[in-house]
Amino acid sequence: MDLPLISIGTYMPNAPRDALQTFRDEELLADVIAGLISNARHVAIGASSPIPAAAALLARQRGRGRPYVSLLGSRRQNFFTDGGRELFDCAGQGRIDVFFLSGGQIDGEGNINLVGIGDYARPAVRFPGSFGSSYLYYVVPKVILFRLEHSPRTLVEKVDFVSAPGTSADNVYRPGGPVALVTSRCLFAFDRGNRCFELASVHPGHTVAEVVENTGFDFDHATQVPVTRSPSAETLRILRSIVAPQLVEVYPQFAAQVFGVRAVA
Amino acid sequence: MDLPLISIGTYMPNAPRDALQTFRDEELLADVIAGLISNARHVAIGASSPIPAAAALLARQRGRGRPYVSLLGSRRQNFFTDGGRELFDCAGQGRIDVFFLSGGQIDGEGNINLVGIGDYARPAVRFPGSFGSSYLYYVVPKVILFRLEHSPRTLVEKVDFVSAPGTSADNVYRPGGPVALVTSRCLFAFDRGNRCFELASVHPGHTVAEVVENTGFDFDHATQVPVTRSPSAETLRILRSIVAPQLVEVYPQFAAQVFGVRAVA
Amino acid sequence: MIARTLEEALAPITDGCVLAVPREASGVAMAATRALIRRGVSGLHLIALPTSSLQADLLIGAGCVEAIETSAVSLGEFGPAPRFTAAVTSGAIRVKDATCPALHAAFQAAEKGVPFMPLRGLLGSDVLAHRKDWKVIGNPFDDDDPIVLLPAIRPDVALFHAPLADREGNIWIGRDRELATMAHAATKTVVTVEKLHDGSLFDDHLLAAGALGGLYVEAIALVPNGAWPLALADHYGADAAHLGEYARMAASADGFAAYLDRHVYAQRAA
Amino acid sequence: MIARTLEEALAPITDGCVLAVPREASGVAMAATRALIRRGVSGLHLIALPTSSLQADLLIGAGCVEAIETSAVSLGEFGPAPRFTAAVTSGAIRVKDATCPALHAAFQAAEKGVPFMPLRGLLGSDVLAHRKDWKVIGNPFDDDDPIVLLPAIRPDVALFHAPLADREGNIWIGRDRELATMAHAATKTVVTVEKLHDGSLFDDHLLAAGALGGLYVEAIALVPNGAWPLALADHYGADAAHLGEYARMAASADGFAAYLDRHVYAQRAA
Repeated sequence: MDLPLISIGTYMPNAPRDALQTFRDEELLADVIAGLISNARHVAIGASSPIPAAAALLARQRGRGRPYVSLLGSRRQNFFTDGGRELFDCAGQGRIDVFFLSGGQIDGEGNINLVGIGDYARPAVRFPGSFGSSYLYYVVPKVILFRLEHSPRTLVEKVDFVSAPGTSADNVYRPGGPVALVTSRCLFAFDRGNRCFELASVHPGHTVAEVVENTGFDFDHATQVPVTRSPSAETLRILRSIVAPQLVEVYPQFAAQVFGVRAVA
Repeated sequence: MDLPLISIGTYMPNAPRDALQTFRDEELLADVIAGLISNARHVAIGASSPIPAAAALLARQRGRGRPYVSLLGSRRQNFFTDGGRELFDCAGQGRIDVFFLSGGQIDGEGNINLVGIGDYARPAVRFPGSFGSSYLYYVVPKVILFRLEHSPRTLVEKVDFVSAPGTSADNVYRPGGPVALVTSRCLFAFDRGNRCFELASVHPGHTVAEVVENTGFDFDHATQVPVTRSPSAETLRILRSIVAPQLVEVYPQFAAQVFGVRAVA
Repeated sequence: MIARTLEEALAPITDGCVLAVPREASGVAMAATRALIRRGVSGLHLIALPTSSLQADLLIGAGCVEAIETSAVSLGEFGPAPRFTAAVTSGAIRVKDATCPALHAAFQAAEKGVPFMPLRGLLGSDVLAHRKDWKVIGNPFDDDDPIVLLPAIRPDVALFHAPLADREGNIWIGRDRELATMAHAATKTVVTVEKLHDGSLFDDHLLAAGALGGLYVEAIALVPNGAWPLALADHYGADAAHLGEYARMAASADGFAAYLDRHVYAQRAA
Repeated sequence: MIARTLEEALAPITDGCVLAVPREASGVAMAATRALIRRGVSGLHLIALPTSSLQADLLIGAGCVEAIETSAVSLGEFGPAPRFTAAVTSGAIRVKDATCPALHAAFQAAEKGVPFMPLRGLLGSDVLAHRKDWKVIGNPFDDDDPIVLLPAIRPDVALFHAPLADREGNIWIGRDRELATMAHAATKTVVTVEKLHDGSLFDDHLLAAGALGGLYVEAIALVPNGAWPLALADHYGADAAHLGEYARMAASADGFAAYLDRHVYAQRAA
């Protein structure tokens, strides 16, 4: 359900992207997200989400089979047999602990917009639509917002259209909501009580000043913001040798570009 | 969903039950019910209803494939694949035109009781339960009540418990309801406007006086009540040579006793 | 996931729990039912989706049931359910009388994570009159159109018997989709199966079409002939002679006790 | 039941009718969609269960659609749906924005013959704010618990593509159960299939588990490769090269017109 990935170029096996880094951005992001998933029981991944998928499979490998991972679009890594509704019914039953959402716009209160920019009746820009967000954002305990493009265009002060709100009034049934926002530059944690994001860490090669400059909403941050921990050698081994082959069925292009892994016919 | 059949003894192929009758009661009843079904699009038959099943299959043969017949309990003559709910969903969609109900008690206003006699909390007699009657009686346009035992014990002035009422207030969603009551003695037609039964015909070998004596509720009847038309030779041929073999899967005992037809292993 | 013994698989079914069981046609875990009686489970709140036959009659007769919600309990061709009938007339159990589509809808409400489902029919019936837990509202989309709302049914445990399971915990249920709804609605699901399938049911798209995902399944026990003496559709028929014997023996309390001794406590075919 | 031609099977889909179509993963009748465009169908009220991709974009671009109710229209990996986007920003079509589970629930309401279904979520969203046909009530089973009610969706016609049909009109849909719900909810259902099955699907209990009964089916047309250029799950994959070509051409009105000439009006692969 993410919008198209930023271009990631071709992959030279084990070649550092630059002198300081021996891993790819996608690997860092998968590691960060796997940490957020930690020991959930069941993680479901929507369509067009290769990095969250890699993260969930990494978490499953670390947890020796837990969490249970449902990859939508897969027939092998997806046990749903009650049609398209089962994902939502399963979430409504409280059986999906982690899901991923994105947005054409995301604002500082965690509101997401998947519909459009400008007047609803005659929008200047039209996005595909809200998909399941207007429901899943409420009922899945840990919703991880994932938006690679980190710019004032995507991270705005106030969304033009609320596909789903970041928080709700006390009398609204809401066991779920956002816990974090992962971008190409940093990791934000969401504070439901104060209805705002806090800068948790900045990815290697990026700065707080750069994040502030490219973010359209205000957010809290400590004076010293940690750098996002780089993936360990063991994490990179799991991603490249175990996770990548599992991604080929649903994300052949991604598996090839990022990990140099291709489907065996 | 009928209560156990009255005993019907063993069958001697083509032997008349008595000097006046060259057919069996079950054949007459199936013919009567087939006439009530006429050219419906879809007839569904609940459990333990061999005579209605025979009637529906007779109607289908006469209609060259119409009505569509769903025999619950059959895997071959039953297209339901959405579990036990599909029968009720299908009826709710208006796709079941005819269904059969019965009752431990049936009263003169068409109310049926499948629960018990006496105080609900501590009944003197307990019947199995309402099954789907509290829903199907409302939504199936032509519900045919079928109760072989015609006595003051079964056909009462007022039921002790209303599993489903014969008629409803004007503001109640009610496309369906009873159209007739078939017993071992006669055929009653139900008048929804006047909320009462009218004696339509008396089966061969029975009399109006006998019907009045054995019926616990008041009903209308003309001065001259017709005798139920006996099944034609063609009808008997269809029942014995075409319908009977189709009944073996679900009603082996009935097919054997009534038609002398047994399953071929 | 695959329990070592039937008894181990049945551990989630504790005294006083709300236990959902399917209709006779959909796969009834009879061997498991006999094991529960041997264990002496008590105070069950039994919910039949939407009816029951021998299973409810046995559990009620053996004193395992405090209350039952059902659309009917009957032995079908073999007549009324004698222990159910005796328990109701003697006031030994509480009955929450329902109607089939109401039970289907209430399980679907739990499946969908909503607090209630609407249902047509019922208005003016004594079924509705005796269900203080059901509500009637005016349909907000129309004028003067009363409609019944049924609260969701979320059982503690669902128990049924199926033809096949794989080692990932996936179950093949075929056409009997209400078994999936039961499992989706219940907190935990326990399944007995005829046999274990090698590999994953999801490797064959024909089998996958009739599968229930293992995520919903708490425990599985391998119990060949586990529906006996009832039928398992498309696999084996009912044991008519045995059911006839049951109907005769269970007609009296003494006869029922003798049946339990012979067919349950003696562990034959369990 | 089995139509002689695709065009004959599509007769129930008349100008201005409410047409339900499935998501890309569940079997989209693309050959039928091209045939409808060639016939010049107009004024369709398209309802996607719950999303659409190339099918909606083609119908919208070709001017066949007056309004669409959907949770999203997107070409997925191939980017935004260009004709949908252009039609919305120019005001050429009306969009009723929904969310996936709301569409599933509204179809299930029609399937169950109830006027509405409740759904959690939605409160405080602009999706709800723009749906005057949806209502919010207080949950009658709890205090101060607002919940959304969705009116039932009863389409005039449901249209999809499936792997198999038999001559009794039964369709094999496998795991894609929402196709059954679509057919149950719709007044009429038209299906295109890859091939015809000899005998009845109900003669094989493995096949029966994935079947939709013929009672619900108005017309069937045999159209091998009928989902092309989209995938038919477990049967063939999407034609990525063609979808890429579509995304490029449909980016402009002229390019889209050229696409229609080449791939729709020319009847190639239709």
